[in-house]
Amino acid sequence: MAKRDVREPFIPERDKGLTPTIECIGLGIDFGGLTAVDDFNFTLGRTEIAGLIGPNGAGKTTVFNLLTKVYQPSRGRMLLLGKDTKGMTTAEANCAGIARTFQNIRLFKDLTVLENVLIGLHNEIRYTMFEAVFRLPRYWRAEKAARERALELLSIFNMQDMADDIAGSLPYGAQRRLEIVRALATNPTLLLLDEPAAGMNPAETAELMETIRRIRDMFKISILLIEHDMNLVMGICEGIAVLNYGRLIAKGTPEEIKSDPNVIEAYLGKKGC
Amino acid sequence: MKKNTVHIPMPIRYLINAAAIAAIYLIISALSSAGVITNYYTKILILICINIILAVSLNLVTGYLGQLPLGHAGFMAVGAYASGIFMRAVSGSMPTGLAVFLSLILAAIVAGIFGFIIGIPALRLKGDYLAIITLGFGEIIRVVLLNIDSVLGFNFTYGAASLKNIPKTTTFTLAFICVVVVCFLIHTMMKSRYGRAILSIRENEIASESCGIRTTYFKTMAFVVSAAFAGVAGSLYAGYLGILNPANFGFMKSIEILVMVVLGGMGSMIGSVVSAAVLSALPEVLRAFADYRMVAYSLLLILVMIFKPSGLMGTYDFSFTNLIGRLIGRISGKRTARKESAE
Amino acid sequence: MKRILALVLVLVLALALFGCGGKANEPSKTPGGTDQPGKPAEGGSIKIGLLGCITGEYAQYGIAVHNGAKLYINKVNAEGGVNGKQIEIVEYDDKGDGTEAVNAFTRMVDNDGITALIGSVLSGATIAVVSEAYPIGMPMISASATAAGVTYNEDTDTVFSNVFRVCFIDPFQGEKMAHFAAEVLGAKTAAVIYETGNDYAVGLKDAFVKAAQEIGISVVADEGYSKGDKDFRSQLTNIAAKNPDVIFSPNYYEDDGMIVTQARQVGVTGTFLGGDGWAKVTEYASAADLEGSYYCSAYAPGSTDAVKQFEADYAAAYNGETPNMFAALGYDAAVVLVDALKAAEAKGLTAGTDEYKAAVIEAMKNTSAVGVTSQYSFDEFNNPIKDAVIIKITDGKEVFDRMF
Amino acid sequence: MSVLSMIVSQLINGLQSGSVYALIALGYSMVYGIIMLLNFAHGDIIMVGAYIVWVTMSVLGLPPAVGIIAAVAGCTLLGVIIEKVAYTPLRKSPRLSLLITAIGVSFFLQNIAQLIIGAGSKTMPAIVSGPNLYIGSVNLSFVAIVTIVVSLISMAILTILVQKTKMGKAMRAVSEDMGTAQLMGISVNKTISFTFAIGSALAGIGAVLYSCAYPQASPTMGSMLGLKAFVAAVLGGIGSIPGAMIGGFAIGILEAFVSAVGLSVWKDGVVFAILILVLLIKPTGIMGREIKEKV
Repeated sequence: MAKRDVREPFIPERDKGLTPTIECIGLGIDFGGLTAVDDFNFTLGRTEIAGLIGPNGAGKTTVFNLLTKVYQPSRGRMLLLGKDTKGMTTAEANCAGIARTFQNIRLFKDLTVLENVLIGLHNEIRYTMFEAVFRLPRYWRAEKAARERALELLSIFNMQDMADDIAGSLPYGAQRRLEIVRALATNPTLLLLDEPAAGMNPAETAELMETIRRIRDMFKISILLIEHDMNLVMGICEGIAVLNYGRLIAKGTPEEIKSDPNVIEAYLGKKGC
Repeated sequence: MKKNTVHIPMPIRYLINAAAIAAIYLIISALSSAGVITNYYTKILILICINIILAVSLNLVTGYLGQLPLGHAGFMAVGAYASGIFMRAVSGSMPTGLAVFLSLILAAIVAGIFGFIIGIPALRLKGDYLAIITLGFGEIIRVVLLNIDSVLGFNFTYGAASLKNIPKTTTFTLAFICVVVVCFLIHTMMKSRYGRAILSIRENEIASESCGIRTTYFKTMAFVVSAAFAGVAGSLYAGYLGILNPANFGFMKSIEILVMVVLGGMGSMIGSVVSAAVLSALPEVLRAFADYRMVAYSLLLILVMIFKPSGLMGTYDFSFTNLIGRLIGRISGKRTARKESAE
Repeated sequence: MKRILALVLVLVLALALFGCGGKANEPSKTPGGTDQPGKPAEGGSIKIGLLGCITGEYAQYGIAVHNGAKLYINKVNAEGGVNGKQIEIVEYDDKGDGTEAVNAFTRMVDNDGITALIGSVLSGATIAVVSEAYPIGMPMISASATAAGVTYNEDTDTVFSNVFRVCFIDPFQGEKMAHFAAEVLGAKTAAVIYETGNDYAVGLKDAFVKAAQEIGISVVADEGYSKGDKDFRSQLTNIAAKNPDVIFSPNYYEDDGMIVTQARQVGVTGTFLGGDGWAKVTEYASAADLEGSYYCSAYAPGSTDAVKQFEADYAAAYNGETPNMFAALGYDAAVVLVDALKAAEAKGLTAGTDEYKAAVIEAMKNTSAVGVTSQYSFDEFNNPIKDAVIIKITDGKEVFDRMF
Repeated sequence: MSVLSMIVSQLINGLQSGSVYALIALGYSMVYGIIMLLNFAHGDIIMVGAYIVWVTMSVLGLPPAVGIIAAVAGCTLLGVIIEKVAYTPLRKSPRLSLLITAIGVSFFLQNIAQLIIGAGSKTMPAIVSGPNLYIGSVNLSFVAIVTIVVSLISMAILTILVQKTKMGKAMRAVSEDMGTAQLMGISVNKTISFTFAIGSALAGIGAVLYSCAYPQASPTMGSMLGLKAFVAAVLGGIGSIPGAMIGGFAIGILEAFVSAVGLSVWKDGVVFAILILVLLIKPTGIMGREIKEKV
């Protein structure tokens, strides 16, 4: 198969000149001889909302797992704010600024909503083990501040009243929103959302779009999302990357993607077949 | 219910809890000096305290961290031997109080070091493998204690002949203080970012990792703390019995501790405390039950898992002050209700 | 709220059980006991404790010891007791565990008010009890605790003056068998195979090796194994390669049976020697494999009239069972103790008092009581001075060979 | 005896105990492969099998053939009953619950046996007997030959069963993906029960062979045996049939040589050390495949 050309990286006008949040150069991974993602070249602007789309099994979630260091790439490099991320663990990647949600929700189900967010704030809370077990003043101050911060974050989605509910008992949509809040609590520079609108009705989806935009504006971060709902993708994404068979086949503005023959072929099959 | 709860501010909570603990202690010591609690019952109470520490410390790893180590008795053994050898060496040359204090610290440190050495490889594995590997380590500890003397060429643990003549320094007061301290430390740790990190690993390790929590670090930490407290229990045990034999710290002992934790409810400290107390007192009370004890334990394990996997208490943690707050809330609630109806 | 209710319920239940447990589960007492613990009985009875592992892994030893002891005490009671007083037995199980033994002993002292103790059965549990009994001067006699540390604290070089035993100590048997091998069998080379985690086996083996070297037997193979092992072929193959005259296997009979069977399979031809743990070994290996083996014991079934009488009494009391060495030693422990009680009674002391206990200890120290296996007197370590019985296995039977 | 014949003798000692380990390891491996459960009670099934041999032959005085059939049938039945009573209700529960239940079952079997039959070990008459063979100065015991041959035949039959029959295909399908297998019309319950039955039947054969070599039954005999067999299964690669065989023989031979060089006391320690090393260096064992959690 001949190597495809990928167009010049697309970045919104306002982000040009700034170090991109993410720069992937020839990223690829094999699972026991099977190539899941190959030659993945991708750039994400500092305040860009971008979409990662593609047919089922195209390797979208694998890309997320590569970005969050759940998998270590077999080849290629990934730069986060210009720095190589080689050898980082998932936790280190998070500390460096990558936060994510999961396709199959992974909340801390038996804990309360507030505790879920407090765990997200883990690295923001500063006191030593000694101060914690003997309950010294710094413990009380930090815990109080963290609690306030958590409630503030929850209020983005209007969830502050649910703070003491058990996370597993929330309705599906609320669980997805909580996952986003928890990810935001880790103070990221890049937020990865894996099918945030899955299972939501059109009204909820519209609200979610609004919130995603608001989050970007509030926190000045870049957001990359995997989504099958084309209305959402076309509605909020400034740049869209299309993945097929583990390879990037297009990246551009929604308009460009809509008219890209490769994309149409990937989604609808070859014409004339 | 929630509405009726009166929130009691923190300093008062501490005072109430401290008063409650002091009251329990004073009642027991008063009964014992009045001769109602005989020497025999005091011995049982010490044993209960030791088992509570073991159960609460295992609960840290099993209940809170969600792993299943099967070598807890091994850490107890390490602590017991460290403390026993130390006490034998310093007896007479150091004030007893200081020696006992140092022996407890030493037992915790040595057991903690073993927990670290074992935790590093064991915690890279999950579930069944972790269970098996800790079981293996527990057995290795026992075999080493048994045979180390022949390797060293001098008497260190006295192997099968038992480490004898350890000063009997464990009193009820000491054991009770240790229980209170261990429970307090575990409680406060669990209510901090460290505790939340441990819980998040139990709930979902991958999500925990993605929240920036270094899971390996926190797993090892929980494991080390758990081992150290088991070492404290071992130290108390050494000072209680005065003689140590590696056979006392076999697989069976580990399972006994596990039964206490499972029955009480994995993840509930009060559950561990209550079931450790009940299960330690029961065989003494029902001596006729002795034959059936292990059969009953094993059946309990199976039945609890099938019918009530959360154990007696689930993950519920009892708060004395919340209870008081609720009671006050109820009473005042009733009053206002009465007032309203009067009006 | 439900949970709190459950919690309270459990606590109440536990306390209730704990509280009434003392009454609901009183130990078996022979004639009607007194209800006031700690106080000596008025004229009626003398309370003694009987402690041992009657359940658990080593139950067969404990049950035999207890049966033997009870046989004699019941006999004494039937004949009118000591000084007209019945002996009341307070019997507890320690499962062979030191913790349980200490708890049971403390309960005997505090709640039941015993005057003397027969027990415990295993060395480890007995040593744990000694550490409680020595400070309060409780007379104690064990039927089967063979470890040297039971009566002697090697750290402080003191003898526990209140503790006696009627069995051999471990080193004694090892020495005896080494001398037997040299003097009777004319052995020049020997091998040993023993359970390393067992203080009994290690004690016998150490003494055997030491004595063997002193008298000129060369020990050509020294093989250990762990508790629970069933496969000894590798060690025995090593022994077979050295072809020793005798093989000393100082373990418990189950392992010894397996060792002898496998030894013959891998081609070991020497004579097997063992300690008193060998009793009943004939049930665990074939007659052909065991033929010509020797072991030492404290008890020779059917050897004297006294033994025959004991066997008949025992069979009558316990459904026709044949007593073993442990039953005989249990009986003897009771004999020595009751003899000492008689001496204390003769002084007109009150059972349960410290003077009474001291008198019992004094009487045991100078005893000359005649038990079923031997007449007793104690050396400076409170160990019995008596000869060993050598048992030879012929045609699958354990036969009295000689006193040695 | 020369060094060479000594080594050969020890090798045969190792092969003999190794073949019993291998048979038991197969049971662990199959059950683990299908429901990801470390069946702690597997070792204790062997204990029950040994007691069945003891009851039929020593107590009832029946011929060895009856003892063998009764032991294999009894173990098979017991395995299926354990699965139905203790494990089936927990199939949807967390792994930790299942594991604790398995420990409970193991302890229940041990303690109930101790309660009914007593803690002391029971001896049984020889099941097979024959003359020792000599090859040069190497002594081959009849029992050793029988043990090795019977276990090899059992493993060959098992391989055919899993590779060639419909039920074997179903087993492999269920272990691959339980949900999909169910959608394909495979009865998952039946297949799991069948796996337990086969595994337990192998344990029954193992029990008979064990009783031939070591004619004693005791309540706790199964626990160490089971653990070592599990180590063998992990060493060979859990879920793999040839792996379990290789692992079993490897552990047996290793133990024989550790004992032969005078380290018999550390034998168990060495076995567990091997386990730890394998798990850390190559957690999939010699023949196993990697299974990754889907994120």
